[in-house]
Amino acid sequence: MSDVMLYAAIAAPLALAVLTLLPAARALVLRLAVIAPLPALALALLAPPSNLSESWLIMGTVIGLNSVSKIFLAFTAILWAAAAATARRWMRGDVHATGFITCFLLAMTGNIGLILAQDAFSFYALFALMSFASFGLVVHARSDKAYRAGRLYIAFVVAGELALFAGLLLATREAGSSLLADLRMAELSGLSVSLLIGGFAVKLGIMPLHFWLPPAHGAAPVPASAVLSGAMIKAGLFGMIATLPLGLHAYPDHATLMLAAGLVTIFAATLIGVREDSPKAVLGFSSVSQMGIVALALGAGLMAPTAWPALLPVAVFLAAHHALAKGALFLGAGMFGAISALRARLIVMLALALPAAALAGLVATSGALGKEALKTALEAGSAAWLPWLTIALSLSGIATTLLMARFGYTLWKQAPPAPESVRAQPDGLVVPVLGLVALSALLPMAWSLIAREARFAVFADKPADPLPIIAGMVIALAAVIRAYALEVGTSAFIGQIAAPFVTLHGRIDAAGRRRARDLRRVSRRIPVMLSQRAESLRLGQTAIAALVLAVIAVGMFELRAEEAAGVAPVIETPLPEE
Amino acid sequence: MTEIVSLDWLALTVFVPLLGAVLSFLVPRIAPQIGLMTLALAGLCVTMLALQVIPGGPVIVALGGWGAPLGLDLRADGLAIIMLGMNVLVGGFVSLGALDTFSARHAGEESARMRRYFWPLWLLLLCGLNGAYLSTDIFNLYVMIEVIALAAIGLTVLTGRLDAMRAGLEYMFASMLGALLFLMAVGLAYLQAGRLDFAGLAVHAGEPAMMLAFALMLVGLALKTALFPLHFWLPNAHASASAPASALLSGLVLKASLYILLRFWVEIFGPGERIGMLVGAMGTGAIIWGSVQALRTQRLKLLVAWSTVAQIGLICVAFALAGTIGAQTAWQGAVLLMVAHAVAKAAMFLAAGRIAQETGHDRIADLDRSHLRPTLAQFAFALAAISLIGLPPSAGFAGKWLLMEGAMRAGAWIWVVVAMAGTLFSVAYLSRPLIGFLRFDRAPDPVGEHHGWAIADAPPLMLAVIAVISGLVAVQIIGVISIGAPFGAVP
Amino acid sequence: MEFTLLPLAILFTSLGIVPLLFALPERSARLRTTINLTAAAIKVGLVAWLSWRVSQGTIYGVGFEVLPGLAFKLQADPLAILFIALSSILWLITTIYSVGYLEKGPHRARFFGFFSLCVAATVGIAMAGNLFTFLLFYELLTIATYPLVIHRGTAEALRAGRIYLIYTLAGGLVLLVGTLWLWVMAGGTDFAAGGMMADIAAASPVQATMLFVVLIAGLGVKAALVPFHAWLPIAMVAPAPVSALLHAVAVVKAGAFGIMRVVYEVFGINVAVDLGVTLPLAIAAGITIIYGSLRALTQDDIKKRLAYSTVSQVSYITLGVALANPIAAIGALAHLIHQGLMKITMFMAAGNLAEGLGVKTVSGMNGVGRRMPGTMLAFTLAALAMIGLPPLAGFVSKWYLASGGLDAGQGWVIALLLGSSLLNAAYFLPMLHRAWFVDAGDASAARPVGRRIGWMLSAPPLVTAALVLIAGGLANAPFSPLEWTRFIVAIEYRE
Amino acid sequence: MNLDATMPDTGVIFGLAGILVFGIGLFGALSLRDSLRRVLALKLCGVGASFILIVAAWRGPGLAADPVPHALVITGIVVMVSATAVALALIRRIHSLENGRDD
Repeated sequence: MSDVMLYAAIAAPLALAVLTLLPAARALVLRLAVIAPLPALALALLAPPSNLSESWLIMGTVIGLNSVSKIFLAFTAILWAAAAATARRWMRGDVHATGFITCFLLAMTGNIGLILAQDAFSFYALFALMSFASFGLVVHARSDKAYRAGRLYIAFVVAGELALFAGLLLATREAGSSLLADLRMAELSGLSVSLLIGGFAVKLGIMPLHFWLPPAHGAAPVPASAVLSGAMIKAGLFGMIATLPLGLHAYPDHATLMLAAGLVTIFAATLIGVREDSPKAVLGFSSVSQMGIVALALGAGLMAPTAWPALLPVAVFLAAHHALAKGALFLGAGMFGAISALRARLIVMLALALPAAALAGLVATSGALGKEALKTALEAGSAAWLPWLTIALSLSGIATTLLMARFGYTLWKQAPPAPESVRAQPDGLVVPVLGLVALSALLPMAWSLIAREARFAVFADKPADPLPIIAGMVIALAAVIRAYALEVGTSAFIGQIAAPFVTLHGRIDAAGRRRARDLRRVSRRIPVMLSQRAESLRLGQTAIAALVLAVIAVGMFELRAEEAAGVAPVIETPLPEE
Repeated sequence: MTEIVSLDWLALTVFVPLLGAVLSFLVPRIAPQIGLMTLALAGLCVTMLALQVIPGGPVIVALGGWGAPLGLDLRADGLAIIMLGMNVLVGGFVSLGALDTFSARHAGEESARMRRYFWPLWLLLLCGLNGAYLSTDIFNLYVMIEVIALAAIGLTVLTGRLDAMRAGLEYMFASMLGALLFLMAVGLAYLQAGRLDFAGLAVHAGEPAMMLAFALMLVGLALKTALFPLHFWLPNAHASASAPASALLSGLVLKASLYILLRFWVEIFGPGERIGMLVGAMGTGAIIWGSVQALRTQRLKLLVAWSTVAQIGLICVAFALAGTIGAQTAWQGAVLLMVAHAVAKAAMFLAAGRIAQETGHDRIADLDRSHLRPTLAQFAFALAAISLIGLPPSAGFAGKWLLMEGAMRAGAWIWVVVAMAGTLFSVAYLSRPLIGFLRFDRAPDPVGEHHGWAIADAPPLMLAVIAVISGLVAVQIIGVISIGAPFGAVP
Repeated sequence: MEFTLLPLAILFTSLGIVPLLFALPERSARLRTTINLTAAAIKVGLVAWLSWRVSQGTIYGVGFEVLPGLAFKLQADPLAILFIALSSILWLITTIYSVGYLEKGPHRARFFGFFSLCVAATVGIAMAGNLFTFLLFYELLTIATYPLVIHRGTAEALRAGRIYLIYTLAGGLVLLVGTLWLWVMAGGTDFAAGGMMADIAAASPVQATMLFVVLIAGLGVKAALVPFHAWLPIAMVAPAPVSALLHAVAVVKAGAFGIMRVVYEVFGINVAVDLGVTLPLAIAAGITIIYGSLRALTQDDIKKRLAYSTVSQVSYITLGVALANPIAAIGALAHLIHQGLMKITMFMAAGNLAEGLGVKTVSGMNGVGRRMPGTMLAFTLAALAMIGLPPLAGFVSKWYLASGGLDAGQGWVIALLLGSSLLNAAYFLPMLHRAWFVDAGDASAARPVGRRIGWMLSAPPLVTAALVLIAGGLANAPFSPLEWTRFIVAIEYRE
Repeated sequence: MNLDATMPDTGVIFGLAGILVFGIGLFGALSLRDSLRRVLALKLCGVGASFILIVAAWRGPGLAADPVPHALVITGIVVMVSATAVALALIRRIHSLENGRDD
C-alpha cells in the first residue's frame, strides 16, 4: 500500500505535467493541479516510514519516508495544494498559462520527490528538476524585470547545482554508498561538506548567496512566489539535513562561517528589505532573514554534534512555521491586490496579520515558540557563540516586526497587480489563503508533541581560525565581480571573459590567412618563373647530358670507394636461375 | 622448375598482337572486330601462361633456336605475368572505350583516319609491350622499345591536329634520343661482356665500362619514362592525344620503360646506394614539379598528364630503397603502384575524354558553369582519383603502403615523408576538378542527376572500380609477383 | 548453429545497397525510401541478435589477407557492439529524418548512396579487428562524408568541404604512417585487450611514445582535439541530417573510438600509463573541452554553437580514456553513446527550426517553443542532458568521469567537468530561455513560415530525446549503454 | 675480353671515334632547335652507336668477326630508318599545317 502511495506522490504531478503536452487536456490539467500534491499529503499523514528501492532506475534509486521527511512532505504538500488551488484563478486568460502550469507541476514533482528521495542520484535529479522548472515560474511575466530576475536566478541555480554535483560525488565516494542514510553516517571531508553546504545554501538564500531570491520571488506570479518562498526554499534546509553527518561529526570552520552568515543574514536582509517598495520583494527579504535564523540552527549543529538532536526538531519546526506563514502572506498579498472593496481589504489585512505576527514572533504564535525552542537548543551548543546568538534572536524579532510593518504598509499602498480576470472573481482565492492562515496559527498546538527533546552538552572552544576572514574576502571579491557583471550586463561579461580567446583566434586566423595569401602568391609566381627559365635554357635537354655525367660520376665514385675498401663490387640480388 | 615448351603461349602472347596489327591494317573495315578479337586472344594467351607460371614457376622459350647467350630468349616469371595481365586488362577496357570514341557516328575525314589507324597502331603497341615484358636480352629490348615508341608516337598524332603534331614531334625526339642512348649502352655492354642476356651481363656488373653503359641506359629509360627532369615532352603529348590514346600512353607505355629499368637495376647492374638516391631525388622532384604544374594548369587533360609525371616520381622512390633491408617490400610496392597507376590513369583519361565529349570543353574553371554533368564519367574520374591518391582499398593504397613500409624498414624516413607529400599533393590537384563537378550554384540551369549517361561510360567506370577494389587482392598479386623471385630471395 | 558471417552481413546491409541507391533514378523516391528503411531495420535486427550472442560470450570474427601478413579483419567484440548499436539505431532514425528533410530536394540518389556508405564505413570502423582494417574504413569514411558535406553545392559548402577534406585526409595520412610504423615495429596491428606494445615500450620507450603521438594525432583530427578541430565548426554548412550524423555518430566518434582502441588494445592501458602518455592526452582533452565551450559561448549561429559544443563534448570520451581508470572508462564509453544521442537530437531539432521557421540564429529563437513545441521539447531535454542534469544521459557519463578522475587521483578533472558544465549551461540555457520564455516579436511572428514539418522531421528528434531520457533514467537496467560499457570495461581491465 | 689486353689499336681508335661521333650527335640533338637538324644529329648518334657495335665484332687477329654485332647493327639501321621516316613525315606534316596547306 505504502509503495503505491510513494509512487503516486511523485507520479501524480509528473503525469499531469506530461498531460499538458496534449492541447486538449490543458484546461483539465489547470483544473486538476490542485489534486496533484494530495497523494503526497496523504502519504505524509497516513503512511508509516518505509523504503522502496528500484535498482534499475538511474544508477540505483531508493525512495522512502522517514520521520523528518514526513513533516517536510506534509507542509510542502499543503503549500503546493494551496498554491495550485489559486493558480487556476490567477492563470485564467493568461496566454502563457500552459507553460506556467507545466513548470509549476514539474517543480512540484521535484519538490515532493526530493523529500522522498533516499539516494543521491534521485535526490539530485529531483532537486535539479525543481530548480530548473522554477525558472519558468520566475520569468513567467516576461517583463524585463522578470527576465533580469530569471537570469540571476538561473545563474545561481547552475552554480548551486554544480556545487551539489561535486559535493554529492565526493560525499558518495567518501561514504562508499549513494544512499543518503549512509552519507549521514559517514565522516565526510571538509571539502565535500563545503560543497554541499554551498549548493544548498544557494537554495536557502543565506547571504551572500541570496541575491537571486528577492527579485525572483518578487517577479514570479503570486502562486509561484508562495511555493518558491514557502516550499522550495526549504529544500535547501532539507538537503543539508538529509546529506550532512549532522550530529555525528563536528565541522567547526563551516559552523563558524554558517553562524556568521546567519547572523549577517538576519539583519542585513531586514535592513535592505525595509527599503523595498513592492510588498512581494519585502516578503522575499523577510524570507532571507528568516532563513538566517535557520542557518543559526544549522551552524550550531555543525559546531556541536551533540546539540543536534535538540536542534533538528527546532529547525524542522521553524521550516514548517515559515512555510505556512510565508505561503499565507504571499497568497494573501496577491488576493489583496485582486480585491477593491474596502471592507474586504480590511478583512484580508486582518487575516494576514496573523501569519505576520507569527513571523515576528509574537507571544503564543509559532514564531515565538520556534525562537524559544531554538534558544534552548542553542544552549547545548557552543558557549562562545551563545550570548551573541541569544541577543541576535531577540533582536531578530524586532527586525522582523519592522519588516512586517513595512509589508503591511507597501501592501496597502501598492498591492501586486492582479489580472482583470482575477479581479472579477477573487472567490477562488479565499479558501486557500484562509486555510493557510489557519494552519499557520494552529501550528504550535500540533507541534507541542514533537519539540520536547532538547538536551545539554558541553562544547570545547576552538581558537579562532583565519578561514572566516578568507571566506569574507572571497565573498567580497565575488560581490565585486557580480556587481561588475551586473553593471555591464551578463552577455557582455561573458563576452569579456571570452574576448581574449576570440582575439587570439582571430589573430591566428588572420596571420594564417596572410601567410596563406603570401604563400599562394609566391607559389603562383615561382612555377611560372621556373617554367620560363627552364624553357629558355632548354633545361630538360641539358639535364640529359648532365644526368649521364652525374650517373657516371657517382658510379665511379662508388667503385673507387669500394676498391679502396678492398671489397669487390657486390650485386645485391642473386643471379636469376639459369 | 623451368620448363621449355615448344609451341606455347609465351610466343603467342607477342605474336598474336603483331598478327592482329597487320590484319587490321590490311582490312580496315573490320579493324575494331579484329582488334577486340586480338585482345581476347592475347588475354587467353596471358591467362594460359599464368596458369603455367603460377603453379610451375618461370617459363623460358628460346625463339628460333637462338637461346642464351646470344639472346632471343623469352622468359615469363611472375612479374612479367602481372605486367602482361595489366596490358591485357587495361588494353581491353581502353579498346572498348575506343569503340565508341572512334565509332562511325562521328562523321568527318579526321574521324575516319583515326578509325583507320588506331587499331593497327594500338595492336602494334601491344606487341611491343608484351615483347618488352618477356625479353631477357638487352638488344631485344632495344627493338621492343623502338616498336613501342613508334606506335606510341603514331597514337599521339592520331588526331592530326597541329598541337598534337608538335607534341608528337617533341615526343619523337625524346624517344629517339632515349633509344639511341640505350643502343649506345647496348654496344658498350656487348663490347665489355660479349653477351646480351641479363645473366651474362650481370657477371660484369661493376666494371667501369658497364657503369658507362648503365649511365646511358638509365638516362635513356628515364627519358622514355618521363622521369623528372626529363619529363618535358610528356604533358603536351598525353594531353593532346585522343582519350583512348592518352589512356594507353599514360597507362601502359610509360610502364614498359620503367619495367625495363627495374629489371636492369635488379638483375644486371645492381648500382650502389648513391645512384638510387639520385633516382629517388629525381622522383621527389617529379612529385613536386608535377604536382605544382597540375595545380596550375587550366585544362583537365593536362592536369591528368601532369599527375602522371608526379605519380611516376612516386614509383621511382622505390629505386632509392634498392639494396636496403626494405628493398623487397619497396619493389613489390613499386610494381603494385605501376599496375594501380595504369588502371587508374587509363580510367581517368577515358573519363576525362567522356567529360570533354559531353560538356564540349575540358576547362577546369568552367566545369561548374555547365548544367550538363556526365555523372557516371565524373564518378569514374573520382574513383580513379581515389586510387591515384592512394586511399584504401585501392591498389594504389596497397602499393603506397608497401613502398612506405619498405622505406620504414630501411629506416629511411625521408622517403616516407616524400610519399606523404606526394599523397597530399595529389589530393590537392585532383580535388580541383572534383570541386568543379560538385558545385551547383553557378550552373545556369538546374543540374539533374543521371545526366549524360552512355554505354561509353562503362569502360572507365569498370577500370575505376577495378582500381579501387583491387587493393583487396593485393596479397594475391604480390604472390604472383614473387614467382621466380624477381627481386631476389626473401631475406 | 553459428552464423559466423554475421559481421559481414551487418556490413553488407549498408554497403550492399549503395550501388542500388546510386543507380536508382532521382524520381523513384518511394522505392529508395523503402530500400533504405528496410536495410536499416534489418540491420538493427541483426545488431540486436549480434549483441545478444556477444553478451553470451561469443566473439565473431572474419578475415582474409590483403597485404603480406596484414589481414582485413572484422571482429564483433563488445566494444564494437557498443558503436555498431549506436550507429545502426541512429542510422534508422536519421534515415527517416533525411527522407523528410530532403523531400523533393536535388541529388537525393547521390545523397542516400553516400549516406549508406558512410554508415557502412562506421560499422567497419566499429568492427575493425586490427588497426589496418580500421584505417581502411577510416579513409572510406572520409571519402563517403565529403560529398555529404558539400551536398548543397554552393561556394560556401565547397569551401567547407575543402577544409574538411584537407584536415581529414591529412589526419588519415598521419594515421597511415602510424599504422605502418606500428606494423613495422611490432609486426602486427591486431586489437587485443591488454595491447601488444609491452615489449617494445620496454625496449625503446622513446619510439613507442612517438608512435603514440603519431597515432593520436591522426585520430585526433576526426575526434576534433584542439588544435585539429577547425574543420568541425566549418563543416556544419552540411544539411542537418549530415551534421547530425557527422557530429553524433560517424566522424567525430570514429576518431574517439580509434583513440579508445589505440589506448586500450594497441598499447594497453598499463603500457600507456607506464609510458606517461595518458596524462598529456588527458590534458589535451581538457583543453579541448574548455576551449570548445568558450568558443561556443559567442556563436550566434545555432549550428555553429552546436558544433563547438561537439568539439567540447567529444573530448569527454578522450578524457575518460586518458584517465586510465576503469570508472572513468565506463564514463567515456557511455558518453560515446550518450553524446551521440544528445547531439543528434539537437542537430535534428536545429534542422527543423531552420526548415520550418527559418530560424538559424540563437537571437532568432525567441518564442520558437510555442511554435514548435515537440521539437523544442526534444532540444530542451538534450540540452539539459548536455549540462549534465539527472536523470538524463549526460549526467551518468559525467558522474562516472568525475568519479574516475577522483579514483585516478586527478582531482582537477572535477573542476574541469564543473567548468565545462557551467559553460554548457551558459550557452545552452539562453537558447532554452529564448525558445520558451521570450515571446516572438511581431516581426518574426508575421514572417512567412517555412515549409511544413511532417512527422518524418518532427518524430526523430523526439525519439532520440526519449532515448536520452531512457539511457539516463534506466542506466542500471540490463542492456542499457551503461551496463554494456561496464561489461566492456571488465574485459579491458581484466588483468 | 679485357678492354686493354685484347683490343688492338685500331679497335681503340674505332671505339673512341664511335663515342666521339655519338657525343657530337648528342650535343647536336640537345642544342639545336631546328627540327630537321635535330633529326640529322640523332642519325649521327645512331652511327656512333653502330660504330661501337662493329668494334665489338672484332675477336682478334685472324679470327672471324663475331656475326652477332653485325646482325644487331643491321637491325639497328632498320629501326633507325623507320624512326627517321616517321620523324620526317611528322615534320613535313607540321610544316604544311603551319603554312595552312593540307596535303
